[in-house]
Amino acid sequence: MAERQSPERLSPLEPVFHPGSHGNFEHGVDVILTETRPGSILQLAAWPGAEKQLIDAIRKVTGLALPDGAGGGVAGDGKAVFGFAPGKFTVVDEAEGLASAFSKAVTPAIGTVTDLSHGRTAIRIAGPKAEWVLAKFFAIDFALPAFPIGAGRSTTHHDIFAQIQRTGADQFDIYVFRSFARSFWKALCHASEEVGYEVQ
Amino acid sequence: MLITCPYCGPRDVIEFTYQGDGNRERPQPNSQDLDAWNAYVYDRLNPAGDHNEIWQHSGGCRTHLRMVRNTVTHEISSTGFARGDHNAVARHKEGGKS
Amino acid sequence: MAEYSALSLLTNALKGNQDWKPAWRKPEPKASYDVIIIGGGGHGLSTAYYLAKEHGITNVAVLEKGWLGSGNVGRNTTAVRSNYLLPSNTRFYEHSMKMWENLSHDLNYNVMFSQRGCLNLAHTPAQFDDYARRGNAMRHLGVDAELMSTAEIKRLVPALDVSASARFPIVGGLMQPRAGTARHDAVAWGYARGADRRGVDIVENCEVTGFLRDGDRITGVQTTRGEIRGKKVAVAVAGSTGRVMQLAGIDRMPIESHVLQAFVTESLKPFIDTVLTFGMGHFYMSQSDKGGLVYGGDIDGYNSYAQRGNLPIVDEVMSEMLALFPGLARVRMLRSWGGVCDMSMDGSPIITAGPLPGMYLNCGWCYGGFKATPASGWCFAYTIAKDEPHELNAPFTLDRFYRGLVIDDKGQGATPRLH
Amino acid sequence: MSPRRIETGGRIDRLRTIRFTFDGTPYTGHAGDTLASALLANGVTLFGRSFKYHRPRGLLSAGVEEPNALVTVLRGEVREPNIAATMVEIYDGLVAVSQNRFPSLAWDVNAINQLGGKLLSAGFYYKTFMGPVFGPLKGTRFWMFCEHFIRRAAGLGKAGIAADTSRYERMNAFCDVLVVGSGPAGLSAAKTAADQGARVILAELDPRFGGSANWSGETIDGAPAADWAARTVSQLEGHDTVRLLPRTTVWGYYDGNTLAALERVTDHKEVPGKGEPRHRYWAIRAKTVVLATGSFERPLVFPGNDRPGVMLAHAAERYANDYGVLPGDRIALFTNNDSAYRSALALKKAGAAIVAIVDVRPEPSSEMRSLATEAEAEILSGHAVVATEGGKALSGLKVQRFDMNSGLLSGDARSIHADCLLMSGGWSPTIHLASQAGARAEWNPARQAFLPPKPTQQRWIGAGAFNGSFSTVEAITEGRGAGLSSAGGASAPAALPDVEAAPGDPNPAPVFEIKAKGKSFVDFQHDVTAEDVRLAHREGFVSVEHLKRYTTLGMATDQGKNSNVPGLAIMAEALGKPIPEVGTTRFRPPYSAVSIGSLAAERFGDLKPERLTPMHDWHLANGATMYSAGLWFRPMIYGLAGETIEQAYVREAKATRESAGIVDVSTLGKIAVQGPDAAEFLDRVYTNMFSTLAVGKARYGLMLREDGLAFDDGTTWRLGEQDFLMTTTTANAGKVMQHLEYFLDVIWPELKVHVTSVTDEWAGAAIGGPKARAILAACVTGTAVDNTTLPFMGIVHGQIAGVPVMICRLSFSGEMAFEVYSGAGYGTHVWEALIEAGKPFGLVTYGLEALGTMRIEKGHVTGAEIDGRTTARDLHLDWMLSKKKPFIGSAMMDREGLIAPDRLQLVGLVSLDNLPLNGGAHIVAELDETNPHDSLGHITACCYSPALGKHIALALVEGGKARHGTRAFVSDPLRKRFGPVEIVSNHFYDPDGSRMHG
Repeated sequence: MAERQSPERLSPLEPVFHPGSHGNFEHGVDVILTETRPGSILQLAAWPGAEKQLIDAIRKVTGLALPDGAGGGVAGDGKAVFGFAPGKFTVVDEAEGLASAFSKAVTPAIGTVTDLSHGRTAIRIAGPKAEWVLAKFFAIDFALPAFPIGAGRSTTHHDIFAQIQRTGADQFDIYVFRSFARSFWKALCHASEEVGYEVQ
Repeated sequence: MLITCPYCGPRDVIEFTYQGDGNRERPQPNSQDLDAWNAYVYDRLNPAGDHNEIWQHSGGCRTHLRMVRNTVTHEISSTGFARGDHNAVARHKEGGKS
Repeated sequence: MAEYSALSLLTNALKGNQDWKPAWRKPEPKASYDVIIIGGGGHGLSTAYYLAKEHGITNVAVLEKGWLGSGNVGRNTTAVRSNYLLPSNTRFYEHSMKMWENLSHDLNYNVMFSQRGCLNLAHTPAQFDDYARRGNAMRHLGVDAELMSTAEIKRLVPALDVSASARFPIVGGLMQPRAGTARHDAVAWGYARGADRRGVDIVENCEVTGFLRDGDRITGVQTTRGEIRGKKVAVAVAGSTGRVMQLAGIDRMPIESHVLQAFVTESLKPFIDTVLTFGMGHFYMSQSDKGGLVYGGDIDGYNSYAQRGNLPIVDEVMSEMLALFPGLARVRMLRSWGGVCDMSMDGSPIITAGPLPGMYLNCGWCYGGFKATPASGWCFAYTIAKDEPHELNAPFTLDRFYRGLVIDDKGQGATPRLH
Repeated sequence: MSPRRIETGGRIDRLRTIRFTFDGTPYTGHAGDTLASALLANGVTLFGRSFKYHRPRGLLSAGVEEPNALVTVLRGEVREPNIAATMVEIYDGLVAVSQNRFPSLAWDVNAINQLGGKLLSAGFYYKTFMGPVFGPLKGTRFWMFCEHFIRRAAGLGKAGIAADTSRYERMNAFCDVLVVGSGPAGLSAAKTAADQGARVILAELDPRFGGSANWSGETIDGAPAADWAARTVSQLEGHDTVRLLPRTTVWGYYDGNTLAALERVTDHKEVPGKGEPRHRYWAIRAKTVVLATGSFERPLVFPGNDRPGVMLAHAAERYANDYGVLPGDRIALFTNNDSAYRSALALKKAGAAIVAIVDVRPEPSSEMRSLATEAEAEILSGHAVVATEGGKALSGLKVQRFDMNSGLLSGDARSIHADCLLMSGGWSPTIHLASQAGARAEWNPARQAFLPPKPTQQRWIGAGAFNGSFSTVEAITEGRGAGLSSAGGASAPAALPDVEAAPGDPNPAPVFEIKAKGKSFVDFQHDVTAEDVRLAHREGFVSVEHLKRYTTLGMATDQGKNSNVPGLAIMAEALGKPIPEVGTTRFRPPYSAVSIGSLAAERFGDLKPERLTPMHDWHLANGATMYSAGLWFRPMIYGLAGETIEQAYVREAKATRESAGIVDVSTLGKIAVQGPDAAEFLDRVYTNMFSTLAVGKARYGLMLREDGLAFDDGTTWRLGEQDFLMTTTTANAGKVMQHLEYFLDVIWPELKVHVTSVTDEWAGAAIGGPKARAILAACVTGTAVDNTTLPFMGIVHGQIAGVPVMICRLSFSGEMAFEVYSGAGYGTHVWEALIEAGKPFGLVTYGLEALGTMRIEKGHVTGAEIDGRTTARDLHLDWMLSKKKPFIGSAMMDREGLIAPDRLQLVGLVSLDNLPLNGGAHIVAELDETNPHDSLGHITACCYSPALGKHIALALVEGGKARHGTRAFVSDPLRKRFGPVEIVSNHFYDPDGSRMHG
């Protein structure tokens, strides 16, 4: 068999992904739900003391400069990065192959690179009621002052572990385990019916 | 109950897993002192009052915390990373609480 | 005629109920006793009762720091069963079951033991086999157990969602028909009255603040009501074990105190006629004679001496409840409370002489203590009177952990929150 | 206009008529009515029956504390029992029915119980129903016979069986200040805090904000208090940092200033909006809480105080001023304090005749006298009500001269004709939430009430009647102070509004009970009388908790809101002690009953998420029967038409051993173990060596717990010098992950290792059988798969259908087998390519049953054997216990109890009667079907083995290894399966592994 380009990846949401307006949308939709399907999702982890070097490596490879502080992050032009644990960062890129780029930049002395491009599903919720809908699931404060743009949070809704990055004043990107993604998506749609939602 | 994770900030107890008595000392891996091993595995300090405990922020950053929590009031007087931060108790005493 | 009977009730009613005597005296503590029992809960009171009844030892004091029965005997969900996996547990709890079956007569006090059965729901074939293993283990020890099909379960509990479309469909269950419930307070009051009538002093509002020592030997206690000497001092304080043993200079034990919450709904017409447990989480429920659904789930999962829990367990218990009974969504939780459980390292109890000379220890009941009340007191009284364990409590030693002779019914190891 | 509705006044909309039914009778009411006010307006006096004596009962209150008027609300098949009519807002089509009566509310046969009054005294059931000590009814039989009828008589409403179709929801909220209660105190607290820029949540139990301001008839800054409240609310609505929650009960005060509240979102609507939850459960984390929860008026205890038509004074005031309903035309009042005079005047203004104000105090103040004059009411000071008359409605009452100090009655009884008697026994602050927060209430002799203490561990501030400050001026002042300090503000707010209110001394006379002939009720719903309290005293149940438990005082649905203090007072008198020495019960959540649906919230109907493998949809599309394993769903069999489960798995296993089979193994736990110390770390957590493992090779590993018992097993692959991929059993994936994290973070922080769950990153397909290698050769590119390139336990990288894959040659089935891992997004793609390539070779898909069958034939262990009670030796895995190094559990694994010769050990069983064996069956040496005993162990897994043509099993048996070759019996009394078996080695099939080594 001849070598060829990898086929398109299958989304775990596919059978339950129904584009269009749903729920109580007669008065307009208050949230928009999408799957962003990035090509690369990486977890980068620094050894204690090597955090600064890892942050430099991230800037070199992605051009994204991480702000200081726990859970700090930044998003822009198809790339995003945020801290989710001490010395640990999630880096996301529309394009595939980010892992190989980092495998050189992150030397064993700095830390480790773990490719989760298939293992996590990225769901975006945007709109004036995004905070309201997310507050139904997660016990964290979504208000802008408490959760600034670019910042990341690790949290959980019972069995579903989630990393959430605020990528806009009323926009959040949620990374969940692929095997749970379909259940979470269904729950998210269910919870959005009250405010009216559109799947794009 | 809210637990202040040194990395994530205050979070609901539902995000945490209790990992028990933080006063236990694990013997050296090659130790043959069976009593010490038994004590480490089975015996617990169980005070009514301030207790030095290990928790994991399993529903968050997944790091382990060492904290002092009052087992009668559930008030938490200090939290810190378990990794390389074994002075939570000492700091708490200096803090002059309890 | 018995002090309590339908007849005495009638004759007293005619006299306007003016002649009823106190259920137990309120004596001042004496300077010394043959046996001092610390803890006026179910186990302490039944120990006193059997010391007097079975061993003729009546010069006994039961010291209770608060009001009698203020601990777990008045805070549990009243289930009585002997459906254990491991023989040491099954034998002990079955002995207790047999005592329950005659307890009201024995005490001349209606403890309302109602053998409405205890049904463990299974949700996968593997779990069903697991329950079969346990049921067969019971049967090989002469204990009653039956497997039930989903259809039989639906007939017994019509409100149960047995649909195949349920997230965790019910594939069957393990039933112990002789299991059931009892009126928890009545058990404490009945034993107190029985012990009192046999000469035992029950001293309430008497908190132990220290131990009297003669070298290593325990010779009595200091209390908020003065020093009391005792030839033998027995500790039966459940959740307070850590506190009390610390007074004796023992600060490390194979015990953690955890808070367990319980709940009751507003009273309802008959809804469920058995004790039911969910197999895909931690939920159990029965209905009281007053009509309230009495239910609970897992412990909160951290050390606590506060008789109060937190919301995650509340939410978890209710979610599991509705997974079984979707019709109960509009029924309302009326009360919640917490009890402090003495969780042991293998989920099984400790009934033993020691660890200090002159001392006897009864603890480690996790949240199974109520159903053990008769056998626990009976075995503890035997151990105190004879200075050796009865064969029924011989396995429940303190040194079994070190020796690797744990009795781990759940197979969880030394992680109390998982037992 | 209905009989008792006033022409004007109240906050109902007389232009909107609403139709509803009660016990099948149609009624009308107005928008703004509760079921209670609407029925009262229609002249209904009988609302319910009491719990024990089934006495007729009317409305006692107008609020959440109502003990008598409990109804069931029906929505089609869905029932909502035990709801206070005072809390039900009517809507068109509302269907409500009364409870605990037969055949009807008016004629209830169980009312016969009243005759047995003295017999059914408190705790009577502890003294009887024990039955004979011998004969057929000995033991528990007689009691259970009686209990059967007792249970039918007891209970209030009927619970639903039909599933509730409505939706429930949780909301996580965060704020600086949570204000509980929106009376004058709460409103000014919220307003002040909001003006300081704080994030404020204001929760009000009623549909309308304002509390007493809505019905007090007072004026604030010259305008009716209700207008002031409305104005303040609209100002609050202007703040975007303020959230207003009407119909919201804050019911729980938990640790860390976490409060639980229930918002009744659609109960008052005929039809909820699309996606709208019925109830919303607010979990609120507040920096500070302002408790402005007001107070409850107390009933007085006197004979006949439970007759329909006897009501709390302020309740009648509310019905008149809030709902435009007069509870009676000729109203008498009975009081021990001043507040009843204000009520009298309000009702007079609303159009009622006030026939008398019976005051236990000898000398009411001059202000009270002038209020009475204004109300044209006669004051009977130094008097008490000693009886009431009437059946299902009040017709009159009797009063007698009363000496407050001695409690003695004197003189002749005088009859007063009245159709409504209002009582006021003083006021109890609503301190429940403060008590939940851990604070112990303090008795205030002046107020004759328990007042909240200073906060202990939690951060709250009290304001208004909650503090025992009953006047509106105090409420507004304290509310503002609370708002200011809770918001941490300093700036002095505007001047206080001035309030015009009726005068009144907040301190009642210490009178709780009038001792006269007849039943005087303390707990209305549970029929606990003053006599019952004294009986409890006689029998020694004197501590407040014993009183509660023995008499059930305060255990009704009102949770003692009406009865606690009077009950305590009566016990205190019997004991000759002051009330505080009897003690107060600590309040616990919930403040008032809360729907279980709201607590399950978003998990109602969705308890647990479904965890799906990348090939899940393919399995469904290709006839798989799915099996739920924990949260995962896995194919059990791929049955053909008409096949039984056994036929299917036998076919699948047979085909696999003859040609090849493929199974989805994506659910196996996978953990990336990375870093310079990864190998060292694995040497410590596994019983065997991994530092010696070459890159590109895999090894089977075993883990123990600290206590030396077996924990988990799996293969770990060395992908690079510092890069391992660990696999765990599906069931233990999470536990193993936490185990590793704990040791790296807490015990060995010096190790440079990172562990990450990559379970979901990889799709895994295990393909095994004699043809497996040929199938791979047909579809794999970029690498060879021959024995030298891919030896047993070797790993290669290549592509299948253009997708990068990682292939490890290892075997669970005992055949020549390979695990093919690819990115999860490509899982189905690769799976289909393998199946396509396998077609010419007769490849079959197989499920868990066949997987289990082949592992039993091989004698491999799984969770059924590694059950937390077995050791490595028990499972014959001692060959994996390295002697060269310590590992987790190594120090503990040789303790006496863990090496005892009589421990359960893993063996194989062969059915000698060729009948199937059952999981969970036990093993015995001698068969005794009637009285099974002396179990030697049990079956952990069993199947029909196509390879052996026999029914076989794995079992754990006492000293099992020594019993190989001996005969025993399965004993399965539960399923009545008994029969002979031979005990053999657990390695049934290809013990030397020649097939998998190929």
